[in-house]
Order: sequence, then structure tokens, then C-alpha cells
Amino acid sequence: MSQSGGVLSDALLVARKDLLLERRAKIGIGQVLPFAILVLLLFAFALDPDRGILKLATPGLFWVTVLFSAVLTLQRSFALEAEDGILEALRLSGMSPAGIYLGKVTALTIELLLLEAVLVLGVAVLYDTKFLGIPLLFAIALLATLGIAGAGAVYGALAARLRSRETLLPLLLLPLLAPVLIAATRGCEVSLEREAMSGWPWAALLGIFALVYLTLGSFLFRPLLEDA
Amino acid sequence: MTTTKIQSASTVSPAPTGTGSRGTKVLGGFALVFLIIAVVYGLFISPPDAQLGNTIRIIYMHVPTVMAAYLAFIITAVSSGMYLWKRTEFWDLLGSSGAEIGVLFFAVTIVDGALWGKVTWGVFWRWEPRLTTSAVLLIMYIGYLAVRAIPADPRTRATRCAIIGIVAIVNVPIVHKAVDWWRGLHQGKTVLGTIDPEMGGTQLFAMYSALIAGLLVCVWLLIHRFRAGFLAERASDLGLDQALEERRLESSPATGEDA
Amino acid sequence: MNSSNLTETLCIVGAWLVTFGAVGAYGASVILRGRRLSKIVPPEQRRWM
Amino acid sequence: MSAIVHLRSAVALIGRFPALAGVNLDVHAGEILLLRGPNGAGKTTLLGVCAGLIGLSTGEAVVLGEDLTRNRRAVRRRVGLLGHDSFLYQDLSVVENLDFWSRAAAATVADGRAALDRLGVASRLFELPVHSLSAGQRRRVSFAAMICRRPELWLLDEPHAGLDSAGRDLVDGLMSEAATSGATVLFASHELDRAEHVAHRSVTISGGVILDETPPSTETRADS
Repeated sequence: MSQSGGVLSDALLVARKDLLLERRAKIGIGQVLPFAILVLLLFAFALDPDRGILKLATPGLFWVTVLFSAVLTLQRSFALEAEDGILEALRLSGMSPAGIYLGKVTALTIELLLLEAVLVLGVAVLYDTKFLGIPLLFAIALLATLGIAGAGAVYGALAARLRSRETLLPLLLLPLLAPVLIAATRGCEVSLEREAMSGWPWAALLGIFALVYLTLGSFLFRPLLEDA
Repeated sequence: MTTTKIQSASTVSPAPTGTGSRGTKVLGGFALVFLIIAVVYGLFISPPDAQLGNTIRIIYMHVPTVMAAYLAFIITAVSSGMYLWKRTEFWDLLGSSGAEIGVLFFAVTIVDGALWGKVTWGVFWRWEPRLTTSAVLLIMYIGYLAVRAIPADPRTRATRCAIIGIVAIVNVPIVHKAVDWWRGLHQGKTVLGTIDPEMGGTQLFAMYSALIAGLLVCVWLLIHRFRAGFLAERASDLGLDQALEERRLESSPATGEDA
Repeated sequence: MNSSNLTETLCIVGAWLVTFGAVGAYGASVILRGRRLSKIVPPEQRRWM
Repeated sequence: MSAIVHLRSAVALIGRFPALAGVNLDVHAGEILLLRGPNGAGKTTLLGVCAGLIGLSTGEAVVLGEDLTRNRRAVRRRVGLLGHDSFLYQDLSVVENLDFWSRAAAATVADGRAALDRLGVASRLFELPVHSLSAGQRRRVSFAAMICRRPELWLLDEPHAGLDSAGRDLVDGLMSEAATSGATVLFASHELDRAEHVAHRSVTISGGVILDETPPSTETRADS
């Protein structure tokens, strides 16, 4: 019998499985996405669009919406792993914990990026936003999403088996992601040409966050899977 | 050699009736001395600051509490790492004690900061980077305590907490940097949270004695909290031997199970 | 002028009171908890690691 | 020859509850051992300990030559556990589950398909999501996901539960076949008539301890 295929192939396997699950169950498209669009609409009600506040606040509102949607996506993604003894089965499978972690992160990143793509269209239509600096916008979205998924997978897995996971996950995760929110929002303001300053330092900062969280998560997922 | 041995044995032999010990009493005594010095110099003897005026007297409380909080959080982080490596109750208890005391001091820091803001800016809260940083970090550690409070198998609970302890401390510099740059990279340095090098002699004396007092109190609290936590664990272990006995007894009448 | 002085004094005294009060109350609660638990736990297990 | 499962004074806590309160047990290579006992006796915990999922708080545990008190992970890839839970993703289809779990266990997709065949899962069910299967069909799929790993030690918790009589016969056949081909089987069951027929030996667990460990020389049933 061959030994385990290594971290990368385990990650690939888990990521493909997660995307397949999303294709079968369609929770992201059917529930999280409508929720995210609803939040955008509610922001528009709350902040009177006539006075231009909405326009000024668009990047922040966008990323807050992404964060809320990410919490829902994470909850769903790890609730699946906590049901039917799946966590035990994953431990028994002999897959490397870092591989499982990176696989979950990959799938989450792809799902969230797709959600963001739709949301960007929503923002463009609903808030009448003009997009400039597309490469920067794309880099920021990718790196911020990696950071959100990287930190989120750690806490999502940690909260999955707790009875109070619905309240605990946002409490743990959102303060952790405050810097990502700040950097992504400021970076987007730049790419929407609201600011004269170049936005690439913000993208670099987001890259550092993502790297830190992904490294931590790869190491912490073993004790997390074993004992938490 | 032998006399010290006997002495230490005699001090240990009666079981403690609380979390205090000779060590904590000495430590507490030192803390008290520095606290008194801090009160006398900080509130009465030292003059108002040239720039800050009398509000420097709030800084005398603000800086020691934030330092104590950081000390406690660093202890939590180190203990969390050590727990994941050694898996001993010691590191788990030390880590959770640190988080609780850190939250206490951090909450006090924020209140002091808001009071300073009321005098200086006329409002309790301004969206000032350091205040916001502190609030976010405080909530992060409140999350730690929330997880800690969930009843669970001791090993499970300890692992969860250790993971949060590590992730949280790594996030402390990240949050600091991000918030510093939040309002653009050219935000002036805030006075709050730094010791002005141009302080006068009695001001420095008040500041340093308050700082030492704060750190001593923090360590003193940590020892007591650790011991209280240790006692709580023993108290919940109490039933364990009995439970083992009862568990074994379950089998004796039920040898002839049929179904 | 007078009211701003009053605010300043109140805030300074408040800061010291909050600090000492919160830390003191917490310390007292920990010590009391320790004493209460000490009565439950058998003496041979009341060793500090 | 050394035992495949070797437990001495094994105590395992679930939370603070001693689910195992000092278990002594030896299971030998090629043996089919029936674990009997009332609900809550510790059968499931014992199987979890042998699978390397649940740690001991005190005592010795050596499974497949691995000391579980030192390293619980090494043994996992070599055992197959059939638990109360299905170990299947409810929203994925039967083949999608088998493909995933066989590859996760470093087996091939073909191993998974072969296992489905072996368990008599009809190919018309292959594309159905697991949640739409009946309990018995799901049990067969779980069983297939277990045997596609080619485990050296089978740990089965109520393998007959939820199956029709054809399914039960199939399970009995699989266990016997596994034992003759060198694997070892430890299973818990309430269906004593059927189970004692297939088992080489049985022990009773109650209150977290093994009551009547009979020497391995005596074949089949010891008492009752």
C-alpha cells in the first residue's frame, strides 16, 4: 500500500470534495449569495444614497458584507465536517492535517471569490461605482480572501463542534479579521481612485496577513483535528 | 543546608488554606510599597506635565495597566505554545490565568484611555487608532474566555484555548500595524501609550513606580489565579476515583445480561 | 474654566478609582474563590505545581 | 506470537466519565472476537481506543505493534472502523463518497468501486446522494468505504444493525473471509445468536471492564 500522497495532493482532494459538495448542495449560491445581496440592499436603505455617503462608504460596506458572508460560508463548510462522524473519519484516513486545512482554505477561497465577483457586479449596479485599477482590485480581493479563509478555517474548525458555534465563530473571527478589513477597504478605496496614494502597499500587507494565517493554520490544524 | 531544608519542609507541611503562600505575601508586600509610592508621587508630589497638564496623572495608571495586560497576554501565548508541546495542565492553567488577567487590565486600560480622552478631547471616545486597536484586541481575548467557559473535556478545552492564545498574540502586532496605517501612513504619533523622554524627575519616578507596581500586581494576580484554577481542577477531579469505582461496580450485578 | 477643571479632577480620580477598584475586586474574588475551593479539596492535593 | 490488540488496565475518560475503567484484553491475529455487553458498557469507547481515536488516561495499549500511549496516529491508517455514524457526506453521491474516502486512505478509486461491488450495492444507487438511501443501503456503503482501505484490524460497532438478513449474511461472510486472509476482527453486537456463530471467541464488557476474558485456546462460546 502506498504512503499518503503528501500535503498537496491531500489538499487537492479535500478542495475538490468541498467544491463538489457545493455543487451538489448549492448552499453558497442558494443561500449565502442572496443574503450578501440583501445586506448590500439594507446598507443602501440605512445610508441615504442621495447624500453620497453610500458612495464614499462602498469599499467598507463591500468588505463588511464579504466578512458576514464568509462567516456563514465557514459555518456551513465546517458543520459538514462535524456531522456523521466525518471528523473521526478524517482522522482515521491518515491524511495530513495541513493538507486538509489547505484544501478547506482553497475551496473556501474559490467560493468566496466567486461570491465577491457577483457582489462587485451588484455594487456596480446598485451603488453606481466606477472601477479603475482593475489589477490592484483583483490582487486585493485574492489576498484578502486568502487571509479570511486562512484565519476562518482555523476558527471554523475550532467552533464546529461547539453547541454555541453560531455565536462563537463571529466573536472569535471578526476581531481577528479587523486588520484584513482595514487593509482591504483602504486598498479598494485606492483602486476606485478615491485616494491619490498607490494601493500596492495595502495589497502587500494583505499578502503578509494571508501568509501569517496560512502558516499558523498549517501548524495548528493537527492539534485542532486531534483534540479540539 | 539541612536547616534550610527543614525550614522549607515545615513551611510546606501544613496544607494551604487558600491561594496565598510566603512567596505571594512577599510579592504582594513589594507591590503594595510601589503602589503607595505611585499614589503619593503620581497624585500629589509630581507636578503637572508641560504638555499634558494634570492628565498625565491618568497616564500614570494607563501605561502600567497596558503593560501588565501585554505581559499577561505574552504569558498566555508562551503557555499556549508550551501546552501544545508538553500537554501538561500547568501550561493550560497558566495560559488561561494570563488571558483572564490580561482582559481585566486591558478593560481598565480602555476605560482610563476614555477618561483621558474626555479631558483632552472633550469626548470619551474618538476614532483614534490606539483606542480602536485596544477595543478590537480586547474583544479577541473575550472570545478566548468565552471558549474557556464552555464545559468540555479538559484536554479538548485546553487545546482550543491554546490555539486561540497563539493566533491572538500573532494578531496583536498585525492589528497594531494595520490600525496605525488606517488613517494613512502619516498619522502623528500619539502620546497615549508612550513614555515621554522629557518628563521631569518626580514624574519619571511616579511613572516607573506605577509601572513596577502594575507588573508586580499582575504577577501576584497570576499566581493566585493559577492556584485557584488548580484547586478548581482538583475539585472537579474529586469525583473521579469514586466514578471509577462506581463504574466498575456497574458490572457486578449485571453479569447475566440477555438482550 | 471651573467646570473643565472639575471634569479633569473627576476623570483623574475616576481613572485611579477604576483601576484600583477593578483590580482589587478581581484579586479579592480570586482569593475568596481559592479559600472556598481549599475547603473542598483534600489537603494532600493542595500542592502548587 | 504477539497480540494484535493488547490492553492492560486501560482507563479512558469521556469528559470526566470513565467509559473504560481498567480493561484487560488480548486479541490475536486472525481472530474474530465478539464484544458483548449492555448499552453504555464501553464497547464503542473500546473500539475507539483500538482505532487510535480515543486516548488512554492510564494503562497500556498496543495495537498492531504500535504503542498507542506514545503515538495514536500511526495505527489509524491500518485499521478500519465501522461506527454508529455513517462517515459519509450526506450530500455527495455513493461513488463520490467512495472515491473520496478511498483516495483519502491512499487506496485507489478502483478499490472503492470493487468494495461497493463486494457489498452488493446496486449500481443504480451509485449516483444517488447518500441522504436519499435507506439505512441499510447506507450501512453497506459505509462498510464499503471501510474495506476499501484493506484494514489489518477490523473494528465493527454493531455491524448487523439496520441490515436485512441477506446483508447480515454478507457481513458474516466478509468477517470470516477477512479472518482467513490474515486480518483480525473485533466487533460489538447485540445480535448474540448470529454473532456467536461467526465469532471465534467472545468476551463480555460491562461497567467499563471485561468480565470474563477466556483464554484464547478455548474456541467458540465460553459460557451461557
